[in-house]
Amino acid sequence: MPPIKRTKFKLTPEQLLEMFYWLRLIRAFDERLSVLVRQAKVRSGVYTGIGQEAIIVGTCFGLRREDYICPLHRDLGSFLMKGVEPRVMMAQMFGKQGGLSKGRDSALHSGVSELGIFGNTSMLGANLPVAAGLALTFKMDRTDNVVVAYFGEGASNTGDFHEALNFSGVHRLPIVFVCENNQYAYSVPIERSMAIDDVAERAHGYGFDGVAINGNDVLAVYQSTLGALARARGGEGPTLIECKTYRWHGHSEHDKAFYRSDEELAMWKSRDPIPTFTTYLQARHVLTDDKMKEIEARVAQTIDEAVEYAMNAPDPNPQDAMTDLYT
Amino acid sequence: MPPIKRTKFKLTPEQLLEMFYWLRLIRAFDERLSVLVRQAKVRSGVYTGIGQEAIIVGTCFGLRREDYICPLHRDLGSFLMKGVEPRVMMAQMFGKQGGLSKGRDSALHSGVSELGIFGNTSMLGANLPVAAGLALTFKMDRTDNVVVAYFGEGASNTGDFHEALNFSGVHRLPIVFVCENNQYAYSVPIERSMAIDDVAERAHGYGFDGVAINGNDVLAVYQSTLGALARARGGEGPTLIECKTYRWHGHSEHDKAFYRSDEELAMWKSRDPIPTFTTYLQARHVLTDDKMKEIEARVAQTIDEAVEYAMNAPDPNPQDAMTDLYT
Amino acid sequence: MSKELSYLDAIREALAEEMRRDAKVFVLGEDVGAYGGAFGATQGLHEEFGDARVIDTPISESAIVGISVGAALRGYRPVAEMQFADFISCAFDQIVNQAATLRFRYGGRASVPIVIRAPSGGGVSGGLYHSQNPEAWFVHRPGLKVVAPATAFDAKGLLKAAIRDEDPVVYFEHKYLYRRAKGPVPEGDEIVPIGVAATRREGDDITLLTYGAMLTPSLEAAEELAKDGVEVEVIDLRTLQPFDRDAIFASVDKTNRALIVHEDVKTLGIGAELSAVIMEERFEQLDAPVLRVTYPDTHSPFSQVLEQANLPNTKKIVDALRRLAEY
Amino acid sequence: MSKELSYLDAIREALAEEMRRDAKVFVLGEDVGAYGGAFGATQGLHEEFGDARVIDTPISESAIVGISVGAALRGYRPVAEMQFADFISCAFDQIVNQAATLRFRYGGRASVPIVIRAPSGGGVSGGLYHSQNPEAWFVHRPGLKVVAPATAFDAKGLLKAAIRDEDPVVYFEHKYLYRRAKGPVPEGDEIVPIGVAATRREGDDITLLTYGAMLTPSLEAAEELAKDGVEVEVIDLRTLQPFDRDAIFASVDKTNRALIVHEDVKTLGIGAELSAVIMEERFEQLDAPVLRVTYPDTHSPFSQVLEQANLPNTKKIVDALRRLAEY
Ligand SMILES: Cc1ncc(C[n+]2csc(CCOP(=O)(O)OP(=O)(O)O)c2C)c(N)n1
Ligand SMILES: Cc1ncc(C[n+]2csc(CCOP(=O)(O)OP(=O)(O)O)c2C)c(N)n1
Ligand SMILES: [Mg+2]
Ligand SMILES: [Mg+2]
Repeated sequence: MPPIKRTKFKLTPEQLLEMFYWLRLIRAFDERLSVLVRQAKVRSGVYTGIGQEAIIVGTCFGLRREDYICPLHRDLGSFLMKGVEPRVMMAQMFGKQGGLSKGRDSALHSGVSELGIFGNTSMLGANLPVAAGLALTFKMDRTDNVVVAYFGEGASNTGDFHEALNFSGVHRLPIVFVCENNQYAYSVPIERSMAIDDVAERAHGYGFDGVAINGNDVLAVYQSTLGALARARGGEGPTLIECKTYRWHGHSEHDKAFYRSDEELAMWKSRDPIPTFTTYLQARHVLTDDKMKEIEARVAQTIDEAVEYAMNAPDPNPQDAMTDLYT
Repeated sequence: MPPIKRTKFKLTPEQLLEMFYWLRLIRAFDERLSVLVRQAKVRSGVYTGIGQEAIIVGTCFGLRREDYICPLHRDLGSFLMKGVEPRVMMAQMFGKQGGLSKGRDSALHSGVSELGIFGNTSMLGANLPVAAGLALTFKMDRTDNVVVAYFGEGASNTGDFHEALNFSGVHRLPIVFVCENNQYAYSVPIERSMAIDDVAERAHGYGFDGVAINGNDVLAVYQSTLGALARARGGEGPTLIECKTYRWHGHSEHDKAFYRSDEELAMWKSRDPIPTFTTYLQARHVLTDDKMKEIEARVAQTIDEAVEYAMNAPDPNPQDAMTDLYT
Repeated sequence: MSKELSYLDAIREALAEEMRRDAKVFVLGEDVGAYGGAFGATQGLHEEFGDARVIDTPISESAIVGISVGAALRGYRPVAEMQFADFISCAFDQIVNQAATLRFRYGGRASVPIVIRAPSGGGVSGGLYHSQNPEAWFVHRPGLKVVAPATAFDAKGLLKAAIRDEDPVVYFEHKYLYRRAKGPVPEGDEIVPIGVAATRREGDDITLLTYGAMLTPSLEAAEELAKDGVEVEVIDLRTLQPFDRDAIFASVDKTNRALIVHEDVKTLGIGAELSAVIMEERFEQLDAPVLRVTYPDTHSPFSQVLEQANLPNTKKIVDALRRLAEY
Repeated sequence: MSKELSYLDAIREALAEEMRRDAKVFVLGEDVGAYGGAFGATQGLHEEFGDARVIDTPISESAIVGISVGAALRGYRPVAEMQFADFISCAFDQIVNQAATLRFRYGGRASVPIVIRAPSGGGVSGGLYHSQNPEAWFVHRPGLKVVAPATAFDAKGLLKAAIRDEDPVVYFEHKYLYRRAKGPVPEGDEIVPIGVAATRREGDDITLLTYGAMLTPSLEAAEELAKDGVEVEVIDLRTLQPFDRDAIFASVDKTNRALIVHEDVKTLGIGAELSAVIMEERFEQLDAPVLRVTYPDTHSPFSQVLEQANLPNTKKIVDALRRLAEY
């Protein structure tokens, strides 16, 4: 099998700009959510992925509509890239009727089967066996569709992680396992939750490749994902891609994150995926100032409209409290 | 850390003969159980370890009374080596009052804390987190005692295996994880339950060493165990020793094991740990014909007495059906 | 037209027929493949349907259920086997959180048509980890359906209904009945609807509510009372969630007396809910307290002296019925 | 002498005092270390007792409980924290099979003095995975004790009792009460015995049985009825397993009417058992059916419109009490 990290790839200027748009939109969406929490307009626990956007954009960009994603609690951006309207995601976060769950949930626990999005429970790691089941059916159907399953480094310590990756290895399922290693599980730094440097190491215990990459480099993430997708589509089974990254905000918006140093945060903020990519796009003259303005405007407008919609969306109807339990 | 497999060791003739005695006793105990099941005198599911005795003898021989073992369902022999009287184990298998569980159980689900024996539930892998907890207290107490935790290759696919080994790695706990890889989990061959050659590989995902050895060679097992024990006692944390072996009988005595070939069974029977060790002892003139007769007689007598005792032991008292639930 | 089958063969036939009828139905679990399952419930399926639809899994109960959920989301109808109902505790989170809540959290846009087969119950010298009756845990959890057939006819008809149901169904098959319960089974496509009880014996004096292996002793006890001229109406619940309120109330309205018999422990066994509901809805009609004959609040011991002392039996049921008759 | 504390501070104080009193007491769980726990229940403990006795674990609920069992077998008294009671499903097997059966299967030769703290309950916009009330599952399982304090006083006294108890105790602390429930707490060593209910309000007309966060609305409802001259006796169960039968019967003998109020769902919530037991033991004394006010049989939605529609409240309790009064 060809090495993952050196996969050949080519992106048109349009594609590069689209990637940039997604980075910006996802960042802006989370930043707005953060504000809305401080304004007590969003009342649920919000887990932003600010600082980790390159992972979502790099892994989702090469996906088909038929491919399935199994996101974790920070991956709101993957819902957007897979086709959920921003306004619907915003209504979901507000717990409004117009959200994916009709107000039953205000987080990412609700999926959209037609778009290939699985909404997990809160239980970390629990999305991974489900991902294996989805991939198993792609194999049964003899399609070359792929499942991309996300998890944090902390979730890689759950029993479900182990059982799911082992099964996926045995059946050489078409899955790309994406570890978002942001160095912490809530307050617990990785050194207190595992005795290894790279979560990627664990893949070898399941009979497939694991690679550790810079998760803040959207092109590197895209490149390795392309390689892993090709393997999966080609029937060569799963790959684990560990993306080293960092979450800028607290675990949730209510967490002050005193457990980490300003130096550490500063170091990681200097690795912000967006400026790096911007520099590249400008060097290639793909991102002109006009284009930049245009994209920023589009992003701002999209978010404003989404918030507008969500704020004015109706609350669920109390009569619905008891519906949708059984078919 | 010095390599595990080449650990220096020395055994006196007396020790070597004692090892031989244990191999024979454990084999004879299981063989008698097998007969008792066919005679419908033992009514419970019996899981013999016939063919795997070298693992138990090699791993238990170097243990202290204070060390703890967490056996699996085939490891009756480890109870004997850790100090439970054969007659008590036999009464246990008969479900008699005189057994470890007063008839509540007829298998190895009952332990003896004073002897450092943990009795697990039936749930595979569930003994491993408990082993980690025991080892944690050895560390807290600043003793240099060690926990030896056993599991089958099949059980290494459970979530509990993963969570337990990960925690043990993080805290560098004094544990030796012994995988009895007998090629099958009930009817399922290893190739259908994991995509790797060596379970030992998994240790690297937890930050400690894993080695795969010939589990039918009692001296090799003893040698590697000595090395792992030294590491654990020295505060250098866990080691996983994978012992390649084979179970001669079915999964339980009720299993005809049609799922494997006569050739395969013949190949593994030719690797019987006892003749190999006998040859060595005879070559070293440690095991004379007289000694052999003497040991065989001792073994036969011990088993006969145990069966005698168990058959005549009283059944539990129906009044006790409701006791021992709460303190 | 119908033929005689054992309860176990009825299960096997239901699986085979459903797999022939619907290519989306597949089975997975430990040793369910060529081996045909620990109890033989899947015998012949691997031969007929092959590896892709009869899947031997690693020892990973949690993953087995999670994989089933994933497959169900893509239109498949997985039938997962727990080797023993006792091990369902290892899959608990995937059942009560993943499967039971999915439709709700998706706002009704998806459902989870999975069946979890769980061989349950005692009276077979199984000891504490091979005799459990875990049904109440699942009856307590909204979003799940729970069935527990007592006859070969229902074993087949209910399994077909469960497989065709759009919601997750936990199907408890009683080990004691596998070979002991024989009887006519529906040929071909006849199903037994979920949620409908069966009156096994008519009577005007006392209503007896039971299910599973307790049906036979209940019927025997009813015959005993008939000798004293007391006619007991024996209702086999068949479905525990949702249970058949109409059938229960109709009978109690006639008899004004009710006894509940189950093998599960007393405290918060399903009898508690039945008793509470009858009290709430039919207080006026009751001429005597609703009584329960159940397993006492302890674990299932191996020793037959102890287990038989604990199990409900004809005599215990007769005594309770007499108490009600004389009340 | 006593002082005012919040429910949360009372828990923290109980932990600190017990850890000072007994060097064998230690706490483990996710983020319980320097961070002080997701809700702050372990704040200050890491500072005072250090890494060895305040252990941040990986995200491994099953291992957290298994490790606790192992430590308890060596004379330690672990207090394990589930970050939310909802995640206790991930540790289910280790609780209901490992911990709950150990004493039984050991023939009474060992017990498992562990405490599992589980922040439970709704009314805090937690949605379906941060609002659960899982107590009934554990009340149903023999070998476990279950407590659920409603006041700061009991939060402290019951936690101390649980830590000193020889058997496994699941301690449900209601999130809604953490900061809202304030009151005097016992200084120093006073404990609240497990198994003893508290009469919060005396009355001769109706018995109201409740616990946890439902105590306050129950007392408010009782005051409402007092205006109509109906005196409701409000009993706070405090311990759910074993529940205080004497207190319940004594009150019912006086009032001849009973209402059960709990936040858990109705079907097989603890109210079912209480109702059934009152029927069995006090049928003659009942002038009206025992009624239940509970959460309906569905999940807990995020939207406050929906959650508030489902939660029991003063009005719903008043209505039920009136029904009983007028019966
Ligand atoms: C089984 C389970 N245990 C605990 C939690 C509580 N919890 C939510 S997020 C989190 C930390 C997750 O860390 P990681 O997996 O690294 O993802 P990250 O939040 O860092 O992106 C914890 C402990 C949970 N949701 N599920
Ligand atoms: C959690 C769990 N699932 C299933 C079983 C049923 N079971 C008992 S032994 C066994 C096979 C175990 O294989 P392995 O771990 O390799 O040990 P071996 O029997 O080969 O020594 C199975 C599936 C169990 N005891 N526990
Ligand atoms: Mg993380
Ligand atoms: Mg094996």
